[in-house]
Amino acid sequence: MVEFQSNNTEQGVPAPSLSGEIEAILFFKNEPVKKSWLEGVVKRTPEDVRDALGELKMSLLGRGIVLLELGDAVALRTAPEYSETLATLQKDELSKDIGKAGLETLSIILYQSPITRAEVDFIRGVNSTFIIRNLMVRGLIEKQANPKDARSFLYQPTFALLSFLGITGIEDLPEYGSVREEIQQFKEEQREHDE
Amino acid sequence: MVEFQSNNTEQGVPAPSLSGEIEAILFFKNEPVKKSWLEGVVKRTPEDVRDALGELKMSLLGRGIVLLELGDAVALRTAPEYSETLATLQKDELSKDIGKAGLETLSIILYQSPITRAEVDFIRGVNSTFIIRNLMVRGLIEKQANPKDARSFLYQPTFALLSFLGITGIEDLPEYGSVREEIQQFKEEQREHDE
Amino acid sequence: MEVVAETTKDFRVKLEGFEGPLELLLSLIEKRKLPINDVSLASVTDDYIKHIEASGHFPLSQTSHFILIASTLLLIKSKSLLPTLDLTPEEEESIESLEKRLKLYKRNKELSLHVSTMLGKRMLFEAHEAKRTKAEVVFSPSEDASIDALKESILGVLKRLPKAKLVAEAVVRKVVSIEDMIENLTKRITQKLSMSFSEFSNMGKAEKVEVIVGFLAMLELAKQGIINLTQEKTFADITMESDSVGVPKYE
Repeated sequence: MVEFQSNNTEQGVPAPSLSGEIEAILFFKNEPVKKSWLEGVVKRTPEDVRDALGELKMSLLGRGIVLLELGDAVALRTAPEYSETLATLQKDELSKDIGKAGLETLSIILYQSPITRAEVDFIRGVNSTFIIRNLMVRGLIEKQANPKDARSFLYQPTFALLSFLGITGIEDLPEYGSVREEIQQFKEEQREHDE
Repeated sequence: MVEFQSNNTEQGVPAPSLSGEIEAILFFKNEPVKKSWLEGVVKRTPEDVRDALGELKMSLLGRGIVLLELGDAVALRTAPEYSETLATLQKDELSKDIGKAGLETLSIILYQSPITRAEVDFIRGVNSTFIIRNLMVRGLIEKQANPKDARSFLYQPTFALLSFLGITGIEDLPEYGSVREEIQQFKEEQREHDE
Repeated sequence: MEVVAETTKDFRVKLEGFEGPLELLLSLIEKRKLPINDVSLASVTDDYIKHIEASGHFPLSQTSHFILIASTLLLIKSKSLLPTLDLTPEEEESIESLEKRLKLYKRNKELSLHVSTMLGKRMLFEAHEAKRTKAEVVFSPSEDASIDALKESILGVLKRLPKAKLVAEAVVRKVVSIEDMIENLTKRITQKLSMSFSEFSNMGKAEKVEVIVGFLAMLELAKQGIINLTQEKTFADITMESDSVGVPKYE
């Protein structure tokens, strides 16, 4: 190990870095991982890991791979610039047809996640049980426990959905910021009503 | 879409490069590929590809992944500096419990074997890609070609798992017959519902 | 009854793709190039009811959603025809809420256009699964994967399999209560109409009376639409009601 490091130095290779270590782990794992899990593996503070992820994101600029962030998790993917080349290499045809109801439901979950099924039903005006199940089976959305209500779940987009849309974070959705604000306002008005 | 692209430009995303394209391809393939094959995919001369590979190698200096050249083949690998972290990581992962989702997926594959991933997803109501991958890495399940569909695989328990469970065949599983029947019924109901 | 005959068949086809009531309502308003407010909602009420009426069989699980919104539309329309009609605070609220929901729905529809244009255009790909030879796989069983635990797990899976029928049953009960609401509304309007007859019998108001009578006929129509979806018991109500609607003594 010592010999190896000195070798590296002779070639002018920089010393191991936390961002490099995280990149290696993400490449090795080949699936989204939680930041809290990463902290445990590299034995560093949340701040250190957050900074290193920021560094990694910068170092990937202009490269063939990108860092995706979604909630508490991160993953590596190919950069959007090369989607055309890679699409030709992809053997199994990806089904892009999700239907009108699927699109409607996906949009709600993308812009308003985390969101309960009751809230999705309210906005769509119809029962969404089956469409939500189908979207989960296709890996486009996932559910997590609702901290406020043990009987219901919260739904959110997956990394697969972000990859499908070609964005590295949910904030990259068009009009995301303004929509969140609008929704917040709507919810507050609604709450006043209910009281 | 136009708005979205202009957003990206504002963020200063660099133009696509050949070395970036090759990095994306190597990341995607995740196995050694021949340089001659690469030339065909990117539609460039051997010289261009050689130069781009040199550029890629340089750009990876100090990062978590490296470009490995093996004769006529190239591949991306994790940087040697981090091999210790990754070895520990792998050992820990393999000794960890498979958890609730793992048990659920494994039980479906045991009782319904041989089964496609799509069917597992359908029965669970969620996508099982990563869990199935994990079960394979641990040697609990294995995949084989699907005679009915060349693009998909059939999953089944390994012999090692059956002997670990102390049974000689899946028919020895408790309540084997009734479980299979119930799932069959569900599949038929769903089919009707979809029509 | 001619109104029923002229309804489009397109609607039925679209419904099979689970088009919801808000979608229908929005398309009716947009077809007339109107903004979303109580006036436009009142003006498309007839169209909306006709659509429901015409589509005799759409998925039962979606029926109540269509009818709940129909009932709110009927309230809006009643109020627009008879401004003196008193609405309960709950009714006022459901009207206001429908307007807001429709605006929110419209907004989401705009957003879904972004999503639709982006889907699959510039995809990010994940790495392929690393290939492993059988020799490289080290059998690593899990302590928690005992045969009993696996049995419990599969039984849990079976228990959680969705049952389509349960959803449908819960819906029918709601529908019945909306029928009560329509009945109640009809009664209130008829009463109001006789009370304020002097107001309507003024010059130039005769047309309005006709509109209201037409509206009452439509309530009837709505009821029949609903009844097609529920049970026989309600058929009896219809016959009774049609007698009272045939009281256009103000003509």
